Amino acid sequence: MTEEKIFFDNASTTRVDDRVFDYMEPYFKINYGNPSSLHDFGGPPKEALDKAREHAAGLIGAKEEEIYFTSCGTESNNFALWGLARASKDRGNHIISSRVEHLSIINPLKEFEKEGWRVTLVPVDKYGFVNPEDIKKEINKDTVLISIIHANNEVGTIQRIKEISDIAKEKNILFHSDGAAAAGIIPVDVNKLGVDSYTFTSQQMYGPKGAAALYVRKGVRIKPLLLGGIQESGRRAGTENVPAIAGFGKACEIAADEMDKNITYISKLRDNLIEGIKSRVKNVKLNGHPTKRTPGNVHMSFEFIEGESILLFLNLEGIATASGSSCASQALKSSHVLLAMGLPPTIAQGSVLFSLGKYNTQKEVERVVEVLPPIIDRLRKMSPLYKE
Amino acid sequence: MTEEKIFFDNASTTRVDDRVFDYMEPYFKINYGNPSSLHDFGGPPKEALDKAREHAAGLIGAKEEEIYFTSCGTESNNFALWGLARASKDRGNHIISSRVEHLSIINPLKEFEKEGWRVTLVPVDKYGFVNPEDIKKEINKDTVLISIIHANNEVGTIQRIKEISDIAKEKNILFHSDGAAAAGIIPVDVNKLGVDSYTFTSQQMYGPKGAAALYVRKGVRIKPLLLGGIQESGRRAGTENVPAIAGFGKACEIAADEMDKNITYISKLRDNLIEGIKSRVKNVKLNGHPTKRTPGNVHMSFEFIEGESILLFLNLEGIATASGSSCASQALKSSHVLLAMGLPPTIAQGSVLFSLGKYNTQKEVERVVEVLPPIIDRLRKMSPLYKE
Amino acid sequence: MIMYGKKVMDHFMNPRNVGDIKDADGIGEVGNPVCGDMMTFYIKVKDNKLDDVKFKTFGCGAAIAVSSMVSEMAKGKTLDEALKISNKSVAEELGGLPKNKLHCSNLGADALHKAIENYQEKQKNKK
Amino acid sequence: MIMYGKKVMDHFMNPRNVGDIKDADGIGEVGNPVCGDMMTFYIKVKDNKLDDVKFKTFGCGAAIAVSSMVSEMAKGKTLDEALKISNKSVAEELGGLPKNKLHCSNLGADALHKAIENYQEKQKNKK
Ligand SMILES: Cc1ncc(COP(=O)(O)O)c(C=O)c1O
Ligand SMILES: Cc1ncc(COP(=O)(O)O)c(C=O)c1O
Repeated sequence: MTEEKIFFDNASTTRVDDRVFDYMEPYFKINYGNPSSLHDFGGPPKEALDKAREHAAGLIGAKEEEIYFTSCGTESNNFALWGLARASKDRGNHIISSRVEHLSIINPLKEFEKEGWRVTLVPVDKYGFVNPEDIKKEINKDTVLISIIHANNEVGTIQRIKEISDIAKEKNILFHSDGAAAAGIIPVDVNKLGVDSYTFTSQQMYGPKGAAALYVRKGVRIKPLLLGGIQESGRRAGTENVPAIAGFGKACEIAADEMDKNITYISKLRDNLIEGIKSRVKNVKLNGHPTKRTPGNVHMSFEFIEGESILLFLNLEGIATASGSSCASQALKSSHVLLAMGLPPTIAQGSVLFSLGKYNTQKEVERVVEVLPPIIDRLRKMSPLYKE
Repeated sequence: MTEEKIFFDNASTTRVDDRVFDYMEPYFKINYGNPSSLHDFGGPPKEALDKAREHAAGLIGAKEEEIYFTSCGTESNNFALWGLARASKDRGNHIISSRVEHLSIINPLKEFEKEGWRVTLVPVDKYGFVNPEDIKKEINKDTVLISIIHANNEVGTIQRIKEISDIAKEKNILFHSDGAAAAGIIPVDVNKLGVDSYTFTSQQMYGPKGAAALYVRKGVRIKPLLLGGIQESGRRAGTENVPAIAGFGKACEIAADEMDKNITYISKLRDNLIEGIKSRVKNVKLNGHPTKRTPGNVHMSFEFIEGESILLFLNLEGIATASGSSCASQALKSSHVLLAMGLPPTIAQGSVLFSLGKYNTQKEVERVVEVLPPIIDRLRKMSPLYKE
Repeated sequence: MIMYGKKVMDHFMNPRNVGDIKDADGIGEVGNPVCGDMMTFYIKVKDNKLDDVKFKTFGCGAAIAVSSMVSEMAKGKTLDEALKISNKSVAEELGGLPKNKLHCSNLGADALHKAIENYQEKQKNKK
Repeated sequence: MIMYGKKVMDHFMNPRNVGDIKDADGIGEVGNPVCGDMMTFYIKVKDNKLDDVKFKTFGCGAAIAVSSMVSEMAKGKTLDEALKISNKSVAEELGGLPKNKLHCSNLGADALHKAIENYQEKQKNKK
C-alpha cells in the first residue's frame, strides 16, 4: 500500500495515546511490584492505582471509592448484572433491558433466564431510542434491575438515561448503564445521569486494553463476580493489572481535559464524512439519529450490496471499517441492534460503520469520500438486486 | 538506601523480562487493532494471539485449542470452578478441594456453599501435602469436581497431582488444578498430570500482569464465566488484552526454553539462603517440605517474633519479602495454609517468605544472610516470649 | 482479520463472468439478502455444453469469489459434468475457505445447478 | 505498601523504653500471639506517679510503635492521668495509624492500664 493506512474503526478499539503509553511503561520493569505488598516495591504500584482511581472517578463525576477496576467492559457488565441482581434476589426476579444492548449485556441476560429470572427487553424506535415509557410499562413488583446502554456502540445513539433513571428511582429499582461507548467520548456525570452502576473502559478512549471499571454508587449492594483476595475492597479479586490500570487512569485524565476539543474536532470530521458520502453516492442511508449520536459515529447503509464486501474493498485501499452485516460477524448474524431498529435485512446487510477518533484527519475523510464511490458502484453492478 | 534493592518476593509477582516487554510493546501503539476486526489492523493482533496460544499450550503440553486466555489467575480459577461445576450440576452437587488452596479457590467455594453445593476441604500433613487417600475417602455419588493446587504459593509444596487425578479419573470426576505457582517455574505436562483443567498465569513467570490462561481438556464441558462476544471460542467474552497476552506467550516460550537453567540456578540460591540463615540464626524452622518444594521458595519461621516487623526491618534494608502473619495480611488473618499445616500460631506469626527468582543473585543471598541476624536478634530482645 | 487466501482474493477483486445474459437458456437463483448472500446464475447452452455462464452476486467476499470460480469451472463443461461441480471442489479450487465461510461454496454450486435444472425443465416443456 | 507515617516509623525503628523491670510495681499483659500481638508493660510507681515504664512487645510495626509511644506518654504522669491515656490519644500522638492497624493502639493503652490496675490491686492487698 502506498498511502498511509486509515483507521476508521475506533469503535472497536483505539490506538494508545503516546502520553498514556509513556506513563504506563515504568510499571512493567521498574515499578513491577504487587500493590498489595507491604514492602517498598508495593508503593509505586499502589500509588498508581490510587491515582488511576482518582482520574477514573473524576472523568464520570464519581467518588474514588465508587470505582472498581476490572479487566474489560464485558467483565464490568457481567459484574454489574450478576452482582446487583444476586444481591437483590430476595426482592424479585425480573430484569428489564433493551434490544440494543451490547452482547456483554444480552448474553448474560439469556443465562439469567436459564436460571429462572425473567427478562424483558424493551424495543427501540427507528433511531435506536428506548422510550422511557416502555420501561415504565414493563415494571412490576418483581423488577429489581434495569440496564440500558448509554451510547450505542454501533449506531451511536445516546439514550435518555436521566429519564429512565428517574423512573427506576421512583420505583426503587437498581439501574445500570453500559457506558463503554460513551465515557471518555461524551461528557458523563453519574450523578446527573442518576445511575447506580456504570461501565466504562480504557480501550475505547486511547487507553490500553485490559483495564475497565465499574462505578457502583456508594451504599449500593453488589456481590463480587471474581472471588479470592481482597483487592478492590473485596469486590474484585485478582492481582491488579497495574500498568493497564495506570494507563487507563491517564487516559481518563486526558479524555476529561480534552473532551471539548475532541468532540468539536471529531464531530466536524463526522459531518464532513456523512456529507461527502451522501453527495457522491446515491441510495445511502445514515443509520441512527441524525444528531443525537456520538461524535465519531458514521453508520451508513449502502443499498443493494453487502457490507463485508464493501469493508474488504475499503481494506484493500488501506481503510479500516466495520460492518453490521451477518457475513462480517463471527457469529454470522446480522447486528441485533440494526434489526431492533427495524432496518430491512438488505439495509442491515449493506451497513458500514466508519468510527472516527481524535487521530483521524480531514485528509483521511477526503480520501475515503474519494475511494468509496467506485467501490459501491462496482459492487452494485455485481448485485442481482440493483437495477440501474 | 545506598545498596541496590533486593526483590525476594517473586511469589507475589515478577519483574517483566526485557524480551517480553520488547515483544509486547508494538501492540500498544502500532498493532493496536482489535483481533476480531476483519480489516488489516486486525491481522497482527490476531496473529499475536495465535502465537501466544501456541507458546502457552507448549509450556504445559496442551493443544492450542485447549487454551483460554483470561485476565488473571483468580479469573481462571473462578472460571474453572463455576464453569465446570455448573456444566455438571445435573450429576451432583459435591466438590472436594483442600485446605491449602489459594483464596481464589477457597472463597468461590464458600459462595458455592451458600448456593446449595456441598464442599469438602481435605486436610494436609505438616508439610502441606494432601493425602490422595483422604480425597478418595470423601468421594461420594454426588461428587462432580475436585480442585487441588499444584504448587503452593506460600510454602512451595508440590502436590502429587497425578495420584489424585488417577482417583478422579477412576470415579469419573472432573479434576482442576491451580498451577499459578507452578507453570513456568517447574515442568508441567497436563497430560502426565491428568488434569481436566489447569490455571496458569503470566505475572508469575516474568510476563506482564493482566494475562493468564485456563487450560480445558478437549471435550470437557465448561460454561463461560464472562458472557458476551464470541472471543476465545465463546468461552471467554471481552476484547482480548492483546499486548498482555502477547507478552504472556513470550514469557511462556522463554520459561519453557530456560526452565532447566532457571531451576538449577534458583534452587542453588534457595539452598544457600536456607543454609545461610540456619547457620546464623537459632530457633528457625523451614516450613513446607525440605525437598518437594518450588525452586525459589524459602518459607521460614523465626520463633518468638512476628513476621510483619521482620518484613519491615528487612524493607528498611531494601529487601522485599512477604509474611504469613496475620498482621501482614490485609484481612488480618494468619495464613490459612500455615494453620492447615498445623503450625502453632506463634510459628505462623513469625513466618517470612523469601521467594527467589531468576533475577536474584548469590550476592543478594549473602547480603540477606548478613542483614537478617541482627534484625531477628533485636526483635527477640523486644519480645515478651523470648528468654535468652 | 478475515483469512481469505490469495486465490479467493484474486477472484473477489477481479471476478470473472460478472453480469447477466439477456436471452439466457437457464437462470438459477439461490439465497436471499436476509441470510446475507444471494446469487443468480445465467447460462447459455450449446451442444449440451455450457457455452456461456454469468452471474450476479449480493454477498461477502467469499460469495463473490465462489460465484466467480464456479462460473469459470462451469464454462465449457457438459451439463452432466457441470452438475458434478460440488461445493467441496469449488472450495478446493479456491485454495480453501475460512470455516465459517464454507457455506458460501454451497450457494455457488447450488445456483449453477439450479440454472441447469431450469434449462432442462424448459427443454422438457418444449417437447 | 504499608502506610506508616514518619512518627510511627521512628518509634518502630527506635523504640523507647524497651525491656522489663525486675522488681516492677505492676505488670500488665494483653493480647496473645494467636491474634498477632502481645504486649507486656512494667511500671515503677513513686509518689503516685509513673517513675519508670518499660515494655516488651511481640507484634507488628504498629504494635511496637504504639508500645513505645504509650511508654513515653505515660512516664512521669500520675496514675490517674496515665489511666486517661486512650487509644485515640495514642494514635493521634503517633500522627495517625492505618485503619486496619488502629486496634493496635487499643492494645498499648490497655496493657498500660492493666499494669496500673495490677499495681493498685497489690496496694489494696497490702492494706
Ligand atoms: C497459587 C495461586 N493461585 C491463584 C493466584 C491468583 O492469581 P492473581 O492474583 O493473578 O489473580 C495466585 C496469585 O499469585 C497464586 O499464587
Ligand atoms: C457498548 C459496549 N459495551 C461493552 C463492550 C465490551 O467491552 P470489551 O470488549 O472491552 O469487554 C463494548 C466493546 O467494545 C461496547 O462497545
